[in-house]
Amino acid sequence: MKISNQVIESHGLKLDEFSLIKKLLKREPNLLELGIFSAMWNEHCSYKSSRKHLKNLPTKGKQVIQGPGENAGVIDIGGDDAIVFKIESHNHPSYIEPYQGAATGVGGILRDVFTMGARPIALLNSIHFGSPKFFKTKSLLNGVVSGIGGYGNCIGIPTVAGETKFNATYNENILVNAMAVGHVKKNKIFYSKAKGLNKSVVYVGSKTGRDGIHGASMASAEFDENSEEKKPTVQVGDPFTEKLLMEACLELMKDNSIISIQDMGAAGLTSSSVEMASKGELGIELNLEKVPCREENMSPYEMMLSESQERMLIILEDGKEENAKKIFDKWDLDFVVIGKTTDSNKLVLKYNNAIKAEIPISALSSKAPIYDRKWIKKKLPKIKVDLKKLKKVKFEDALIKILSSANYSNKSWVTEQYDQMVMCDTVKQSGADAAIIRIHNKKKAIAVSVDSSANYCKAHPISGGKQVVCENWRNLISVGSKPLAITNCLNFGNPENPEIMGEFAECLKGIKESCEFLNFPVVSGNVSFYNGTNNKNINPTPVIGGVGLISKLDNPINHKFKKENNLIILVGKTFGHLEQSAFLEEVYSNIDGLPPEVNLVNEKNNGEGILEIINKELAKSVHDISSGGLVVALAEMSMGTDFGVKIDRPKKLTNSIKYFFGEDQSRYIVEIEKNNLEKTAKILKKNNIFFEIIGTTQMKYFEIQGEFKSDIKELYKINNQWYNNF
Amino acid sequence: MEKQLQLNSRKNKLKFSVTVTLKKDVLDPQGKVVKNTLINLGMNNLKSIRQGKYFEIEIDANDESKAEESIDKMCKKLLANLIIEDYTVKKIS
Amino acid sequence: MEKQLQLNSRKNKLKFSVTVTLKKDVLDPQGKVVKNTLINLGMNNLKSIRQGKYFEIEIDANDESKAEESIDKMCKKLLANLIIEDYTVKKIS
Amino acid sequence: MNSSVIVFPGSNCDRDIAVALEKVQFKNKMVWHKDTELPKSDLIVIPGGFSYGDYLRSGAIAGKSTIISEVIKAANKGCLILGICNGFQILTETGLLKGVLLRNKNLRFINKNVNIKVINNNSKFLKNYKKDQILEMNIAHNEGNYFTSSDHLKELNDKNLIAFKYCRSDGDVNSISNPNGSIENIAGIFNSNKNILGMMPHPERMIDNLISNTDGINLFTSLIK
Ligand SMILES: Nc1ncnc2c1ncn2[C@@H]1O[C@H](COP(=O)(O)OP(=O)(O)O)[C@@H](O)[C@H]1O
Ligand SMILES: [Mg+2]
Repeated sequence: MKISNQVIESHGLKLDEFSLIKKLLKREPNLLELGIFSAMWNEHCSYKSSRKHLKNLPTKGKQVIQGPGENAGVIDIGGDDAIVFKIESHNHPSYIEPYQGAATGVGGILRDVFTMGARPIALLNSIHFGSPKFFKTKSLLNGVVSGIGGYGNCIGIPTVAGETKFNATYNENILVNAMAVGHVKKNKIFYSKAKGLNKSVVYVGSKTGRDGIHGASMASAEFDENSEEKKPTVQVGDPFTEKLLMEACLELMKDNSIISIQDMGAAGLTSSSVEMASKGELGIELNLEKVPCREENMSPYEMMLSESQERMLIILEDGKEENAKKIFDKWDLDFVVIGKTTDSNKLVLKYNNAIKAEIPISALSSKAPIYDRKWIKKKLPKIKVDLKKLKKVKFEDALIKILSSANYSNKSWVTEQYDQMVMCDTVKQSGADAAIIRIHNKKKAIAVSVDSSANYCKAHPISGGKQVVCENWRNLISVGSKPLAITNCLNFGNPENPEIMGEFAECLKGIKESCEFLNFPVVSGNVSFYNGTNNKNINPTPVIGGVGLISKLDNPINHKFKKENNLIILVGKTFGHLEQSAFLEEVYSNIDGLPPEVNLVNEKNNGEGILEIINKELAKSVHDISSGGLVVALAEMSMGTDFGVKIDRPKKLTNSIKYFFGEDQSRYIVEIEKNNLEKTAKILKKNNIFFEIIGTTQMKYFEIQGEFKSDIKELYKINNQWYNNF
Repeated sequence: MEKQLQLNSRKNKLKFSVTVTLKKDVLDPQGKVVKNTLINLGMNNLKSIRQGKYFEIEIDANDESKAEESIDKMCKKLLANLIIEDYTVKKIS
Repeated sequence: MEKQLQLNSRKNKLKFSVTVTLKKDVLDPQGKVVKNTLINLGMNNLKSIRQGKYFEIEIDANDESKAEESIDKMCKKLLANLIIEDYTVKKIS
Repeated sequence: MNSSVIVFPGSNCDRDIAVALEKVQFKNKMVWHKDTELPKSDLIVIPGGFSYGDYLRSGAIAGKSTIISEVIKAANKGCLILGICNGFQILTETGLLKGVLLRNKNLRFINKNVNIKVINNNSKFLKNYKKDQILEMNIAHNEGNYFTSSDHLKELNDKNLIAFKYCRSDGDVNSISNPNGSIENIAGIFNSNKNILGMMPHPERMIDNLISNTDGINLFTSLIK
């Protein structure tokens, strides 16, 4: 059969890419081969537009055991413990079918983590929806949250942190990013690289069905009006089977049977087998009639491109099949030897002994196209917002407007749908900043957080990229952990548009700068392009997931005020930067101007100072200041406790709106007992850190002198309104 | 008097059943587990089982075709997820 | 030959539908919420809605009444919780 | 004292409960659902989680497993049986406890700390609590909405078989403090012999101040001799 241009395009391939395929094969591909190329060469699997820029990210450090390139990154947390983690997007499927899309997103990222031998210990997510007023937003939010919970709760891994944001830019293209974190013994890490000839290639897990065929190419295409018609590409998740698969894999990993293991994620059997072979510089031969199928009469094409969930591919040592099969039988899972490794350096697919496809592995991996896409620098906005020209707003009204908005509301409506406690090692749950998870049976713990700042990135991609890494670092610092490394999920629009590619290139530049300066390397990540509809692209939304270490967990700290009459110290300099702030966006819908700049020297300095104060047990509570500025951070520390604040008038800055709502970076609020002032001040001064005492805690009232006074119960109510009216 | 009222209202009430089932090629994790359990319980002649949802809906309407339209709208808007499910509406007499 | 076999097997496969619904006096939290949601969506003529489960079961059997017995057993043993649920079996032709 | 924790495919609080039992010095064994024999046990625990994915009805399929018939035998001989969360659902499916757990009234999964009140401490399970003591415990479930026939409800009240009720932090039992719609705010019940306790809250999550509080520990110390 001759392949028509229409067939090529329907596979998401460009005509010149098809020419390259013919050159690499030295012949025309058949339809199965074309399908395999389309799966491997699409953006989602090949990173063809992003690779050039990703290369520049810092990925090394003493703490890094495994950087990007494996199923997940691995970092050293001392002793024989290591942490495995990664974040991944499931944006497009979640828009089409929010419950299943989000659920299978969680399932996929979990497999990436337990594939490496780690027991998952925490889940996080970053979810972005359209405007709260947009007619689809509520049902999408509802579906996504119950899908995330449905999967994580069932499999029994606590969902401990995340972010939920709203912005009209996501009206037609929501973001659902899920992150998983696992714990592994350093000498028990498993990799995907195949080794040895004639080794059994084993298929385990669920049966293959017709679901998700071409899912990976969908994730690499823009939406249009017909997207909701793209039915079969959405998979149904089966968290129960995943739980069995996880337990079975972890059980098999206890002995030395496994040479290499790889989950079947996007592009299923195709990408998993090619990846194992390419890393091992081997060939692989599969006998497709052996693949366990859910439906009758499935074709090789369907088997190779199916994205059925909850499946894995394993390469076993000789003679280990029987024992391995016993384990999978115990868990009622399929276990079938479907092929072997070869020295041909080819992917060979047979069906009842007839060869159906034969492709050099390199054509699918190292020789896949890489693009140096055109990109242009962002034209930076010159506008400075002049408060005097805006309609005057009362301090109180502005604060209430922000606290009652969808973006700044208390998120317990979301987090109460997640089991945060299962496994009984959750020391600090969602609430603010990072969550803390204890390493089971040990004195140490990790802190985890995910963050993004799309508005900042839109206005100034370099600065925004820098800032989001710093915000994540600050969240980890605020709970007393030493930040170790990050994973990142880069959600952008269409990379074929030079402006979008520019946003991507510059955001990455910013991320790189911060990571390098803070010794906060990138160990894993994911890129999601083509987020947009009908040529409208989303704001650039890099999401950063960070992990920090608390080596001795005696007195975990959080952001809630603890006692009345304690001192409140503001650490870091306040200039009153209002452009791109929550204040201007929520009160005036104004998104002009540049975001606040980050000074990396101060960032590092302030963070390390805060960490020292926490480690010396001087701080009673700590919170970083992010969007919403000082006053929102103070409110977050008060709401839900019995303790409010009494804040003095600012001494220097005359404009209280700027002082209290400005979003200058690298700042923290610290609550200390009065008799610890001297010791605290000494540490801050020694480190050259700017700080000011801005007031004290008090019972019951939240009070900014001369501006505002309210019962904190009232604030709490306001802060819970949006979701209560859901 | 009361009887009269009841009669009237009965006249205007129409009852429908709606079944919502997963599309043919969509995975049915529940059905899979239920099938295995039934076989373990000794039901060896079981060939296949698929699970779905069932609704019994009463609406006030004089006009049957209008009523059916209403039901159809409910299915599309809420009861079924057309990406992965099909639905059937039947009038219950 | 193959055709013949298929024919045979078709002959022996019987298909039933089972609906399982909550008993009248059992609270139906799901039905209640679905009802409110539908009313909020503008379905003002909605009188009542009850939600249940639906199964489509194929079994190998020559004898219809025996088959029905099998199905009945499945319902009693697993598919329905008779404390709170009722079930109905129908043959699908 | 010996305890056994039954592990079903999909159980996920099995490790958590084992930690709690071992903390008070139970000699604990994990028992796989396909096992045909129970080890000698003074206490059998059916843990929380999503046995069989909670497919069909939560607890229904676990209620038909091989090991469950052994649990029923042991229960009838007077062995102590504790079912937590999914374990409670399984016990109702087997008929060892009467009633059912329907979906939460808001149709959402709920995970949060709630207050419960000890209604009857006069049992082997709760003797280390005081009557009317108010505890703070974590709940995490989709189907915790307890419902039973009016006859059985009367029996529960008449024979004092209600173990816990959801309440406010000051002890008031009212509809606002009812997280899931349970009839009479019931959070846990005994069978008529009081050798079986089923409860939705997770006492095994409340044994460590670093994680939460220690309001659950007395349940386990009550059981160990
Ligand atoms: N989708 C979600 N999943 C889990 N936790 C969430 C989610 N959305 C928000 N949270 C939690 O709610 C809290 C507030 O979120 P956010 O305002 O983004 O915090 P911060 O500014 O401190 O990073 C955090 O603890 C966060 O972990
Ligand atoms: Mg924060």
